[in-house]
Amino acid sequence: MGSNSIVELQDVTKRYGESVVAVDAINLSVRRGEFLTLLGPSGCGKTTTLRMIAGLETVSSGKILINQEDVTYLPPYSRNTSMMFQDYALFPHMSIEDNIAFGLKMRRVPRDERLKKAREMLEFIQLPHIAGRKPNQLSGGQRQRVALVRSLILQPEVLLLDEPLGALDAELRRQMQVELKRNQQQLGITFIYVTHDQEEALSLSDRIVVMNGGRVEQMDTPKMIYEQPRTTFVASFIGRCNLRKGIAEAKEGRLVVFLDAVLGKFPAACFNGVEAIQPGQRIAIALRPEKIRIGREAENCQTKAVGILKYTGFLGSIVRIVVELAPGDEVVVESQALPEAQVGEKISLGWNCDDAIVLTENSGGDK
Amino acid sequence: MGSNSIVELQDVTKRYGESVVAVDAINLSVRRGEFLTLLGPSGCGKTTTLRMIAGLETVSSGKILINQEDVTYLPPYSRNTSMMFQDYALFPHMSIEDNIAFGLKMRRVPRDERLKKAREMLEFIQLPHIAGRKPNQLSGGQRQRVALVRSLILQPEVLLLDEPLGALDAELRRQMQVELKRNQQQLGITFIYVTHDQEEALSLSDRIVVMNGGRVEQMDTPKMIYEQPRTTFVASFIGRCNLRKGIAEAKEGRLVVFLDAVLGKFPAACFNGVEAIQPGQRIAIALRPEKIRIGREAENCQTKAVGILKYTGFLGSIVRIVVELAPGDEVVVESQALPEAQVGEKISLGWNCDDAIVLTENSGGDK
Amino acid sequence: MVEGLKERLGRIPLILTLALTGAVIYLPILFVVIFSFNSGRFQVFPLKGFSLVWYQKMLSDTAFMDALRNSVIVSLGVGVVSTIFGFLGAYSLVKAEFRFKDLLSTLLITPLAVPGVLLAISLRVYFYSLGWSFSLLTVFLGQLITNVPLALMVIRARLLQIPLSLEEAAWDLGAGRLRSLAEVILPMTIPSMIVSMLLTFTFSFDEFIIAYFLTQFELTLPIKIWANLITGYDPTVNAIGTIVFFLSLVIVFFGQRFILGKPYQKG
Amino acid sequence: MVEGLKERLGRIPLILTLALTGAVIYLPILFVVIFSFNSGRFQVFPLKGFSLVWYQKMLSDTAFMDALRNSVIVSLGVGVVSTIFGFLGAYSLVKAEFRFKDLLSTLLITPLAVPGVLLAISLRVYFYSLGWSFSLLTVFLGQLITNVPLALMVIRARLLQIPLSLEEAAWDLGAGRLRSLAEVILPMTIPSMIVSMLLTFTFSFDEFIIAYFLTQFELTLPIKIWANLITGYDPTVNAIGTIVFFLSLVIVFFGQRFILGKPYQKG
Repeated sequence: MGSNSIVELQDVTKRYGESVVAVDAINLSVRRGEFLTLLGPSGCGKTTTLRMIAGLETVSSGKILINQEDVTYLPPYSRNTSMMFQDYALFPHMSIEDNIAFGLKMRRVPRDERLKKAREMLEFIQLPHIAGRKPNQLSGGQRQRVALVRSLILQPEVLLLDEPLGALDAELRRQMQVELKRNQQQLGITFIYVTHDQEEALSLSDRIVVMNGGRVEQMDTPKMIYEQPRTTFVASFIGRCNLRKGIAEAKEGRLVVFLDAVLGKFPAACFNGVEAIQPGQRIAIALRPEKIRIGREAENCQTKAVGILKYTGFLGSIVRIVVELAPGDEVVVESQALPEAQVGEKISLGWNCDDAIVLTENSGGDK
Repeated sequence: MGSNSIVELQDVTKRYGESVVAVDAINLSVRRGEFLTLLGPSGCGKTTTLRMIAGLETVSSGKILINQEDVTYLPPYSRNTSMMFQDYALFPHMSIEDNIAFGLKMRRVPRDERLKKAREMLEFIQLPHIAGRKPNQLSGGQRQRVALVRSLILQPEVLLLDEPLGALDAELRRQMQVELKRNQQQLGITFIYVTHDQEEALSLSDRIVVMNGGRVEQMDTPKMIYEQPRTTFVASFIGRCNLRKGIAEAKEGRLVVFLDAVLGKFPAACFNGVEAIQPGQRIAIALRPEKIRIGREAENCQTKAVGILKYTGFLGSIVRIVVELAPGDEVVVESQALPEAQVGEKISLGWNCDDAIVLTENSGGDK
Repeated sequence: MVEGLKERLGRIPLILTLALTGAVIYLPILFVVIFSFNSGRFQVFPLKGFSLVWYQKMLSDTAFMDALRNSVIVSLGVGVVSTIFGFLGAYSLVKAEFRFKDLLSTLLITPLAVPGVLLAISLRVYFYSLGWSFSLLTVFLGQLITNVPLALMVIRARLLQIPLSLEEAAWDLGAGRLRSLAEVILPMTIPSMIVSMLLTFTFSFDEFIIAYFLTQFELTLPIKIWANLITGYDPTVNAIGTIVFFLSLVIVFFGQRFILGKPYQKG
Repeated sequence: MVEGLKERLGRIPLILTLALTGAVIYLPILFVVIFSFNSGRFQVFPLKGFSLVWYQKMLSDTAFMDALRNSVIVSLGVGVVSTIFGFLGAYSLVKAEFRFKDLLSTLLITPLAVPGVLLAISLRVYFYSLGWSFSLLTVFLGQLITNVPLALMVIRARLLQIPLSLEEAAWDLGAGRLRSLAEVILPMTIPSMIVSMLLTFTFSFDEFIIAYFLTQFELTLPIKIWANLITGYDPTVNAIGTIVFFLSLVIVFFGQRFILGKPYQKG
């Protein structure tokens, strides 16, 4: 692993008691200055991993390096990382400036100096007027910003963020996402970010680590994770997805001929290390709802199918359409416009072979 | 108001104490068999309105009619409405079948008969095996289904639903939305549905009542609400929206020439009873992010502008783009593809005059 | 919980603190237990030898057995009646809205803070003025005064936890006000009513000063013990003490889950 | 809350229930208050006339004033020391993980369920064996036994409410274990420590049986009242009772917000 990695996890495992394995021998190498997101459903081990890096959770086996130095057994107050907690963990009995200056107080910085620094931080987040307030007098967004600068005041090399936007409502969340990303780029600090929100992960991250059942499923850029998922779990966790299970019939280079129980044979594309598939093997393919064309637009597609229009849902900027291919076998399509057909009528579908992505089956896919 | 309306509210007002007006003289007429949604931010009075229809909240002034009959002063147990609560309100000490049969028990239906009916209901929601369980042994989705059939067992004419999917996670929520809509159509019952989730309201409702500050802002079909909002509040609450404030310069039929402080003059369209605008009046216009074209696509648009690309966020099926027109003046665009320009470079924007919607300013717009 | 930190820093001083607190509390009780099995007549070291003689003596003393029976009768009565009144009062306090509600809830709790001696005296005078004679009935009525507020507090805490929507759902499904109370609220309050009974039973069983002032011939157990000690030290008391102590332990063991709520859960 | 329903159905019977409960509890206390202002020597109706003579008598009786001073000294001591031990014990119980933790927490609470008479006797014998003489010090030590568990329960309830993340945040920002205890946990626990002091002060101030057995010449107020009554009825006691009752009312009024938690809030 390269010397430009700031945090390294080597075969890190966390067990609770005899039988529960929360994190299962994972390896990670975080690059200096990047925005890395640990993404997965609750219980996948992402928060445990973050807390082990912070020192708030012991490591059962394996090693954690920060700046090439082994910190596996260092307590949290001796590590040069800072953590932002989901509930912000602002001290309710202290004023905002005392909260922000807390880290400096622990380093025995004199009172005047640390309060001056805290005020600078409040200027940075454009909230100089709240210095004397208590945390319960702030709005959700203000708390979030205060927690951020409280973590930043010690100038950590790595900031660990545990679902820092989880407590905010949708609109504020979008605003804070943009702000967080901007701050990270301005300050050049490495962010390790935990979330279960795939949209958040896609829009913020330089790289995403998709976790499931204590293991890493895929680690890549957002675009690759979305467009070339490797497993059924990744495909269905990131964005909506139509998954079809069937058999690989034949293989021509990067293309596999897929045998679908309902649709018959059609070609599908392999990406990302799943090229080793052999004819006869049971595989799955993923079709993104927005990649499927309907009605007249379907005519030019490489693969075509016909079904019955079951449901049309207007969502404002897009229309969600459910098409039944066979009884109980439905495909979800997202389109810019309402379909020409009425509910109950026949409708044609189509897609191109690069939009039918071959996946390996895995345990996580049954979620 | 028509005789095909099943629920009617006439100048219904709810005051708490002297000064708090939760619901301010609203009039509503709910059609038999329709799926009507009360949509608005928390505190807009939507839940209070629902609870007044259920009889769980007294009416300060005005009248509520159900089937042309005045029920304003009837207690909840004497009204032919049923309510689904946000927390489901399943009785924790009773088995699932006893929960479902509770309404029949109150009507003194013999035990055998009512349990038979409860089992039929469990068949209907395809959960016959959970009859003997307790509510805390069920998953969120199962609880939701049980609460639904418990409300339906008395065959109410109107089902009142108070954010019934609020406690579920995103994926399950989408499934249950489709299921709820299907059940409503099969059973032909009138649904009055309360939510603060605009996507949910758009995809489920026949008509939406957008509420703000205890008043009705707009009442229309989802498509009209989204495409032809009447007020700044509706435009920004339903979907994302770029709002621009300026002055009406001139008027030609349905089109208004809008004077924007940054962009100069351009034409915008009036819909939905806002045509009474006079030249010189201060107005606002709404631009939907997905209606704005960028780069080469902008060339054919009726209105064009140039800005600097500030941020590109990949969200999977769409790309969110922020363009700065002037310092601190940003426009959000949603596109299918990544822009050709890099962050920091110039980029052109464009839209058609029917996509620039004239709004009236209102108090809610400052939110 | 940070396991790593704890292992390295925290555990030993914490346990020592607990052990010290425990020792301060339990040394005297241990004393009683030891001497209840000591064959000697006097409560001094060294011990004479193991013996069950005080237990035998206790069982054969009919006055002790009468006192025990009296105590159980009064305590059962206090437990049941306090809990009924406590439920009614708590339900009214939680559900009804009216002026001076805060003041009333203060007044209902205050008797817990009034010195027992004062209560006992005022009750004695009160019953005397009414022309009643002092008996188990007067003890029972006197103890109600401190135990009803206790029951009310315990049951009120539970009622506050029951979501309003449950009662509303019952109304919505056609249950009238009394019916929904019986079908929904009452069954859900039962655990706290059991706690209330355990607590008030124990408090009544242990109570000394009110019983002392309000009974004449029908002694309760604490009064009987006291009477025996006044007339000269009697090691039988150690045997009774040991038994009552272990009974208390059992009651607390079953009751604490309800009283303290859930202990801290990992994660 | 369904206001409509209430208005039509509920309010009156609920208030009647509360009024009845209140009356049962307060009639005897009212009696004491009335007679404290009665000029007559005997506690019988009809009243003789309004007078403050018993209050004057109380203030001029130095023995009463000595007892009051003794009570305040012991109660202050018990309040402060119980709260300190209670905090240490509660923190250890909440933060440390070890075997038999459940059993230990049961043992720490049990003394509350042991009859006071038994505790008093065992303590008397215990101190006697140690060769100590009986004084305010022994009363103080004896009362600690029931008040430390009480303080522990109150403070433990508060500690359980403090999110773990606060302490973790302090560690993360460079505070060691003791430092984060002092900077974060302790200040947040102060309200519950005040409640604990109020409660244990009151309990100690009101306590009779332990004080009775563990002191010889330095009487506390309840013992002094009792002694005066034993020798013949003395209406001065009514005056003291009235004052103590209203003091209790004030303490409960300020303490109840903390003890009961928030009352039910509309919405």
